[in-house]
Amino acid sequence: SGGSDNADGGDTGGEKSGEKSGEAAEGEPSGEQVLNITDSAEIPTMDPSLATDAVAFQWLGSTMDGLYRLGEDAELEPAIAKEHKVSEDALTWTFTLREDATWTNGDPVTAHDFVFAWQRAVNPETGSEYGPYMMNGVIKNAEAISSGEMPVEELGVKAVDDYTLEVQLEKPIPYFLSLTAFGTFLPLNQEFVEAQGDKFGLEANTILSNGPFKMTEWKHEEGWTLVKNEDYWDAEKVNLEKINVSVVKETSTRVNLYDSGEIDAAALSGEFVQQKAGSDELKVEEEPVLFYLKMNQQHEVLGNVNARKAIQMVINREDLVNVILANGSIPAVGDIPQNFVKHPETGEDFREINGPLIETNVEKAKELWAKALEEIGKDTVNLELLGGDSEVAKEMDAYLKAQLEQLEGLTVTVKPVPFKERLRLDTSMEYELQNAGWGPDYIDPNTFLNLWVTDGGNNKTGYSSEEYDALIEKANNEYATQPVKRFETFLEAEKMLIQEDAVIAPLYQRAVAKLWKPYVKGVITNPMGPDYTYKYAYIDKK
Amino acid sequence: MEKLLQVNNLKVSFDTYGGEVQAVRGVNFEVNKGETLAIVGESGSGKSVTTKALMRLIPQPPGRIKEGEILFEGKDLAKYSEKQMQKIRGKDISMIFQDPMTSLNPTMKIGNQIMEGLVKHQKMSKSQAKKRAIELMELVGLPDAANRVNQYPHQFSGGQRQRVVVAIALACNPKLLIADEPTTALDVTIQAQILELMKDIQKKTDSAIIFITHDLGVVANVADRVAVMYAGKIVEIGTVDEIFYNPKHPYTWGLLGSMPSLDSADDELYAIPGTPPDLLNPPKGDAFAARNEYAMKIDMEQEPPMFKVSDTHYAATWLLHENAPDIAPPPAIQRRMEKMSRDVQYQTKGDRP
Amino acid sequence: MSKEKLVEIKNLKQHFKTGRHSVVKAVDGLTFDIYKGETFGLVGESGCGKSTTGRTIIRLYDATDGEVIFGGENVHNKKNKADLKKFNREMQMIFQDPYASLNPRMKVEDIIAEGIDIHELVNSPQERKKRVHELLETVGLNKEHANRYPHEFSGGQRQRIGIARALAVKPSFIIADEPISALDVSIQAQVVNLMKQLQRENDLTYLFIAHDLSMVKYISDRIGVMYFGKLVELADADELYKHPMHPYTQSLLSAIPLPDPDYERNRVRKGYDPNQHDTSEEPEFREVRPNHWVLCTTKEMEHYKKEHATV
Amino acid sequence: MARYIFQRVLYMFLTLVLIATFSFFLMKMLPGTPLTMEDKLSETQKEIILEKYGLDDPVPIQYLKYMAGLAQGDLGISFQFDNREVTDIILSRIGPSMQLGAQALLIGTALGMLLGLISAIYHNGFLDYSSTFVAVIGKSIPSFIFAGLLQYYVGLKLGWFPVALWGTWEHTVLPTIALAMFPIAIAARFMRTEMLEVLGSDFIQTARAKGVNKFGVVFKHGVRNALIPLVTVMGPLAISLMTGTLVIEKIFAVPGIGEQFVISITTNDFPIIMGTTLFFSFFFVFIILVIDLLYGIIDPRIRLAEGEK
Amino acid sequence: MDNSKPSKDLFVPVDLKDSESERLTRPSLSFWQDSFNRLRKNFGAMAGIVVLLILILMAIFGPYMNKFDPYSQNLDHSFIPPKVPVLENIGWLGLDGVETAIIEGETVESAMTTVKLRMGPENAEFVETRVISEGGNGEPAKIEAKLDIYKAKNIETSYWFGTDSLGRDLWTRTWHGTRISLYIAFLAATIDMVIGVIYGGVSAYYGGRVDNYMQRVIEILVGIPNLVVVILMILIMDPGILSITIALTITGWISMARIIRGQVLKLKNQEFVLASQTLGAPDNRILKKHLIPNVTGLIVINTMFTIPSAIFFEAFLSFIGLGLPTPTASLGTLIDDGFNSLQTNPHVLIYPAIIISLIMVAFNVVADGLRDAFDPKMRE
Ligand SMILES: Nc1ncnc2c1ncn2[C@@H]1O[C@H](COP(=O)(O)OP(=O)(O)OP(=O)(O)O)[C@@H](O)[C@H]1O
Ligand SMILES: Nc1ncnc2c1ncn2[C@@H]1O[C@H](COP(=O)(O)OP(=O)(O)OP(=O)(O)O)[C@@H](O)[C@H]1O
Ligand SMILES: [Mg+2]
Ligand SMILES: [Mg+2]
Repeated sequence: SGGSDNADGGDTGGEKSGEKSGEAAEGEPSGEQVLNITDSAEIPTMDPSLATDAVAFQWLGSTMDGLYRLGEDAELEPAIAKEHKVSEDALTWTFTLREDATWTNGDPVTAHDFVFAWQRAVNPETGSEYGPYMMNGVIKNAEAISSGEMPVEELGVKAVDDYTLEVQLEKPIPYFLSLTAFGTFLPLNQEFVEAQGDKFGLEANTILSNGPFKMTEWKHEEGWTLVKNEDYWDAEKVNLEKINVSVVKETSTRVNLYDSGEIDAAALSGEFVQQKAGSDELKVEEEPVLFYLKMNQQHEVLGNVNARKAIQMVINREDLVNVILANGSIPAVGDIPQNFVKHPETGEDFREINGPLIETNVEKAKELWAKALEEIGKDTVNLELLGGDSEVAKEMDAYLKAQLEQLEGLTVTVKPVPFKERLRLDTSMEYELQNAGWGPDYIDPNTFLNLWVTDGGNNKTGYSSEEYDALIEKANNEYATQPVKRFETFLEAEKMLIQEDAVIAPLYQRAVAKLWKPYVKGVITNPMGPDYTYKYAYIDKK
Repeated sequence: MEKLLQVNNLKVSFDTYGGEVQAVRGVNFEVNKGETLAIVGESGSGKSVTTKALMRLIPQPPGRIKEGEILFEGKDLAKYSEKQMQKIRGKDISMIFQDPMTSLNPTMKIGNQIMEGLVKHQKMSKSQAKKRAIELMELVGLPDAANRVNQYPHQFSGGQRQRVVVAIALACNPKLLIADEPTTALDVTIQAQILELMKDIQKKTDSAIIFITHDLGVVANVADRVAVMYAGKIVEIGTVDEIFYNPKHPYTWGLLGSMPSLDSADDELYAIPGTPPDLLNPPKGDAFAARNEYAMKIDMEQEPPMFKVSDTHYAATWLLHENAPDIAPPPAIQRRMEKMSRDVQYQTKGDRP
Repeated sequence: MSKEKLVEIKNLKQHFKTGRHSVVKAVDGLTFDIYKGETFGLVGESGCGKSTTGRTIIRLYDATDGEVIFGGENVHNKKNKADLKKFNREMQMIFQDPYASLNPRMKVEDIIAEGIDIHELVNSPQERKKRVHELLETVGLNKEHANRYPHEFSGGQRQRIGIARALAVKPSFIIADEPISALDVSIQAQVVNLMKQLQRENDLTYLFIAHDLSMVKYISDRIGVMYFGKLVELADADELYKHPMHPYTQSLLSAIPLPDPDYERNRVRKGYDPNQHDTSEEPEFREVRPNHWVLCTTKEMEHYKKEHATV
Repeated sequence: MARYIFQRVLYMFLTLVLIATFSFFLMKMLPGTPLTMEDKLSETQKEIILEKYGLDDPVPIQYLKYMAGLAQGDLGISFQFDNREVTDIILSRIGPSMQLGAQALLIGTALGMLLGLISAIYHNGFLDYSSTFVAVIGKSIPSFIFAGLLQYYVGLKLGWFPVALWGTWEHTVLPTIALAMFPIAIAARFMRTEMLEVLGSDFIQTARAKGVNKFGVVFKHGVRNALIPLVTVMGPLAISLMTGTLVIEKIFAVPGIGEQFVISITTNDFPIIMGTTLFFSFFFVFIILVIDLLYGIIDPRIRLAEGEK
Repeated sequence: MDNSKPSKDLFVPVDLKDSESERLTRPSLSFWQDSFNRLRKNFGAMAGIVVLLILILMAIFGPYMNKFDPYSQNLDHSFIPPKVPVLENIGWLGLDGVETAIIEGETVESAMTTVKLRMGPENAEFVETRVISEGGNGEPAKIEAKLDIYKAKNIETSYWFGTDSLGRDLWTRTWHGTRISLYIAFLAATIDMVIGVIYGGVSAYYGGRVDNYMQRVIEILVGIPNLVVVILMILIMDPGILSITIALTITGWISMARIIRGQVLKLKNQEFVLASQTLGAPDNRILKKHLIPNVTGLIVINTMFTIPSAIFFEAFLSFIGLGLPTPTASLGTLIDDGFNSLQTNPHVLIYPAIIISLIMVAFNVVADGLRDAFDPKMRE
């Protein structure tokens, strides 16, 4: 999920399972095909253009099909698109759509639905935040349209006929296909959407589905019910008859519900992982979501690279993941999570190749810090750390404070702020230190590394390096069609970012520990977009 | 005369933080059918406690009846269970309290409050009881009774409320009516009305009344016999004329002497000095001794027994002992005694000069 | 008795606003004089405005209308502090409730010395103490009591403390608002005797408010009878008892029980019906017999005169 | 009477207007906008979004518009739930909170009164001490601790009632109990002191002198009079239950308004914060009014005193 | 009747001194002494006072009673159960530093593996196990496992209340938190008291129009649910002890003001105040000598009730995430921390919960006791 700054615990990011479809092969659907699960928050909206958070994308993903969808092992599998062709210059993508897909109101799903949806997403009047964010610089003219300088019709997307969709890109985008599986790129039935007006996507009856499930009941804040969409083009592969979702926010409540058999899955916090250790129902799934300390370089001390390096080095990440998180999260030692992208040829993991870019060394950290203070000419420093608001945030903040304060002369004040307020402080760079996170919007190193280019929308550290900018630029333009070179450039960029310039202090790569009833099978976990794919899930209650 | 109630050696105590308060310390008296016995005495002398004990309404704890018999028509109420007492209360003995403002339930209709006893004791139906309630209200002189049964206490004036209280007490034609300062909270004119009302009704129903007050004027008005209480004991008891015109106990002298009479001369009132004793540890000897200007050595050491003055008149003071020196009562009392002998001589009635 | 007027009350009115539109006319046009050295008794049923009259005279309330002239000066015009202070020393009050009238948190010494402190009548703490001890003795208490708190005293003793407090500033006029009605019978005489004795010794003037008519008669030189905020009759004490004219007064007198069984056996109570009055004209306060004033119409006056011509 | 009610209602509205004003300007003092990703949006987009939320006007105009909307029951639209009307959100969330609050209030006061009665009747006896103890405990232990214990032991270990979630009446049992501890304590305390006072009063003596038995004395004469002061605290109690549900709602996963309120606070959803504040206030002044009227029903003295005006 | 004839020489008059009859026998007691005497006889209240004193002393000295400080972390020692020397020998207290768990498994062996995983493989040699049930017949096997963490981790010192997730000593943190909570509560109560007394006093004493307007203001303030106001105030102020305190007092003073007003209204028509007025006492004297001393009892009682509710409110705010910023410890934040591990590590929650409950109970009974002690109806 893009920009998941808040993805701090197993919470806001929805729930993840360690269930791999590998196990799916073992069983057979048997018994009542009903899945009872929880989510951690109410769905803000089911309008794909307006959706911004993980909960919304999760349930959009379950009820709708885009051009492609994420399958096992994050492989893209055809959905509404049967196949696609890419032009020589990699700028024109032509999708051939299947003809048997329909909306739940009986209308066929056509290329026009995509044109309408994408135009709607960048249309400034829609007020979409993700539309322009995902499409600007990707789809031709998106930027100009979203700033109102060009009519929406100019968007580089066109229905050649009912079942042929042609997309013009701004520049070659190697990962474009993975974008088409993202929620913002889902199709919309124009007639239906316009008929609902303001109410579109707000109630179960103001939603139109074309995916494996459809929402039949939506009790706000309490929960919702999805049932199998019998008209789905791939309906025979869908086993679950019903998914009942309840909103539960307390972990202990969730665990109690799970233990009492009322729900089939429960995400755990560290304390419960400990309690459930040894249970074969406990699954740990690592996610490509990275957490790090963001340091504002406009701050006199944090502008000093030695100071930043000291901060990188002083934190003990092992303790952090083992004791505080204790849910299978792993220490982060770079900007790219492990098991996220692989070398296009050797298939070696990005993380593996670059290895740990930082180490924990308190002595050295202290030296660097002393040096930094000397350079700046200060004895004591007070830094403000924006606190998080998740379940473990308090402990995490307390821990970071204690760790950082090992540096002589440093005092850290924790300032707890609501999530939205933190976003604002981030945007306006009115922070000194903050514990931030990032999850991929698409499967490509660019989604992480692109953040730190000069004036990047989510940079907000004040980091600006011509060299670094040049590397990213090169990877995305010059090497756009040369995967290996591109990959190597990214490797180089990460080293520069973390090792040389110490822009951020990576903390950990998140994992989610979750209890799954043994009879639930075939749930797929995704690294981006919707957290889970329930399309192939089934209940095996032999 | 037929004896209705006889109280023998009644003792009541309260257990408090400070210790045992001996509120009533051995009281003996009797009440005959149809007569009115007034009990006078200053605040805290045990008047209310005595009468509450008769009804067995002493809050328990902290209070308890320590000793004594309460023979009502020959049966000892002191030994009755709470259940048995509930049958007596309101039916054979009923009670009127001092303050008409607080002795009615503010949230219950007047009619219901009168009916309650009727339904309970006379086994009347609701409608019968209501009819009777209206009659009773008319009996005590409340106009427009049929409408007013449905009103609440606050819609009545003080005097009217006290009439309602009387009506409640009279509902079941009790044999004994105990009135604990029933007019103290009222204006003189209204007080006079209520007193008249009570006398009237007594004439009609022939019930006995124990009337508690500290107003000697009221006593003179209502009583046939008078008992004077001091510090938890009856110190003098006799007919109303005996007490008013031939008092023997110095405390009674004090009481009478401290009231100016309308025709008395302008001289100083007779005041009892000091304050009543603390019943937590009552003094040795005569409890009144410390305030008694005629006190003798023996008063400090020994409690005086009841000395008989006449068949109906007794007083507990050593002054009546044969060895006691002759003592002249205060002038105000002497005047009263003179008047008595004058009256006896002339047997005159009617207007006095 | 000298006939020097100490207090003149002229058409005194005290109306309380109790709601937006409702007004209680607690005192509604009182006119009477109090002579130096006398005791003026004020009687009437509960709520007729006796206390209000007393409190208005001593300026606890600002009068709605009318004047109170004390020693030749209008009390209610006094504005400056010094004048007020002087006035406060001249006129004092004794209250009804011996429990509510003493501050439970102050020692007796400080209660009695309050006036002394306010008016700075002594120069040293020793002198203050001495004065307090004197006052305690005057009211029949002793100096050990000075260090005690009010709740340790009986009702009669408290009332005497209240009197000592009033005496501390050596007033010439004392308003006693039902000073004995909350006391036990045996104690009442103590207080009344004390008041009489003090009057003799200090040449005091009293306004004695009560509803116990026998006591009022005993202590008062002249008596005013109040009914619903108005004075209905005013006369010398003996005269009033011998010749009550206003039907309300007659009713009141006939209702007082006396500690005399003989008398009580023969007592006839008179009722009072406010509607029995002649309504042909506004009643006025008229002198029916010398120094005997009654609220009546001319017609009624004739009638009263006739009835009480003898004696 | 009508006049009195009219006056009270007038006050009620005045209060609400002041609260609305107060909270409106308070909200304006808080940092934050409805935009999640401000800098990723173009100017045009920002404008359009701000316009949607009516944030493009100067503050005084915004205020007037808000008040005008308020008069028509329109509380604006939520920041976090795009396009959803605050009024709808509040109305859809209010049900569970109301139900829990009302149940806890009713059960709590009923039980508390019973405890208080027992205390008063067996004054200074074992039962008195025990029920006083229960009351003190109920008042002293935070409801969220109760909630956690109830959920774990009664819900999970004993399995008597559902652990959490919302739906059937069984789901309301545990949260209601957790929530009812406080009213139980308050009602028991009030009932005890008032009942003791009433039992010591003269009219109870009168009743006993009539031969009324203990039961009749307590229930026919005592309770109603002892109830009057209890009614006074019912108002604040009701509202504290309504707002107090928020922790309980979180623990038992109840879709109530309290929960929503807290979320709105942590997400800077001003329209909902405002709306909920106003709603709570409205509810509060309304309850106070109802309580005052209830007074009259219980206590005839008050009924008439006002009727005569 | 008495038959023994009293001797003749007793019948001689005695001379009673007048003063004799006015003698007061009981020792002189001021209102406060008197109240205190009554309070002393109230067992509950005295127990409450003792508990409070102990808690306050502990809040002051508790954090210094061992070598830990409330903030220092030791992740190695995370979630160590409590252990108290001496008391560790009393089994049911659970203060022996031993972690006990009952583990189920299909067979005894599988349960044993679970035990190992649960207790941590590295601690295996320190785990004592006892088979409760062998299982079979559809019944799971049950094993009771005991791990002496102190031995396993070779911890020399004892953590009396155990440690939290960051290995901070809970004894120190709990007493430190008690200190902060009490501080907030006392501060809030004091501010409430000052504002409430002044507002209520002025409103009642000046009466009339002033009173009318001041009461309207209160009426409106009362219409605002205080939770809402407190939360709004917290939102606009930076979180911290002072802002929480201020937020608590924003509406907290109202009840005090109302009570004081009622009392002063009653008092100012009391005859002793009138008496003072007739003596010419100026306003400030009446306030100082008559009104204030007579409302102090009420102020004390009301303050005693304010304190626990302030503590409670702080806990509540912490619980909904609006409390003090990390890592400050207050009872509220400690309970909030502990709540998450209620089922896994109950010791984190139990001690602060017990202490907050003790404080609440103690203040409530003491306040009740004071009310009885000050109540004039209870006198004599
Ligand atoms: N419930 C009680 N607890 C303790 N002492 C009590 C109780 N009731 C009465 N007493 C004590 O018993 C004594 C007698 O009281 P009682 O009420 O009989 O006096 P009384 O003569 O009726 O006075 P009054 O004229 O004031 O009504 C008093 O000293 C009083 O303090
Ligand atoms: N401050 C006040 N505000 C409104 N009404 C008042 C006030 N003070 C007295 N009243 C009313 O004025 C009337 C006269 O009261 P006042 O106290 O003077 O009567 P009283 O003759 O002294 O009665 P009592 O014998 O009961 O003392 C009563 O109806 C009373 O309710
Ligand atoms: Mg009595
Ligand atoms: Mg009066």
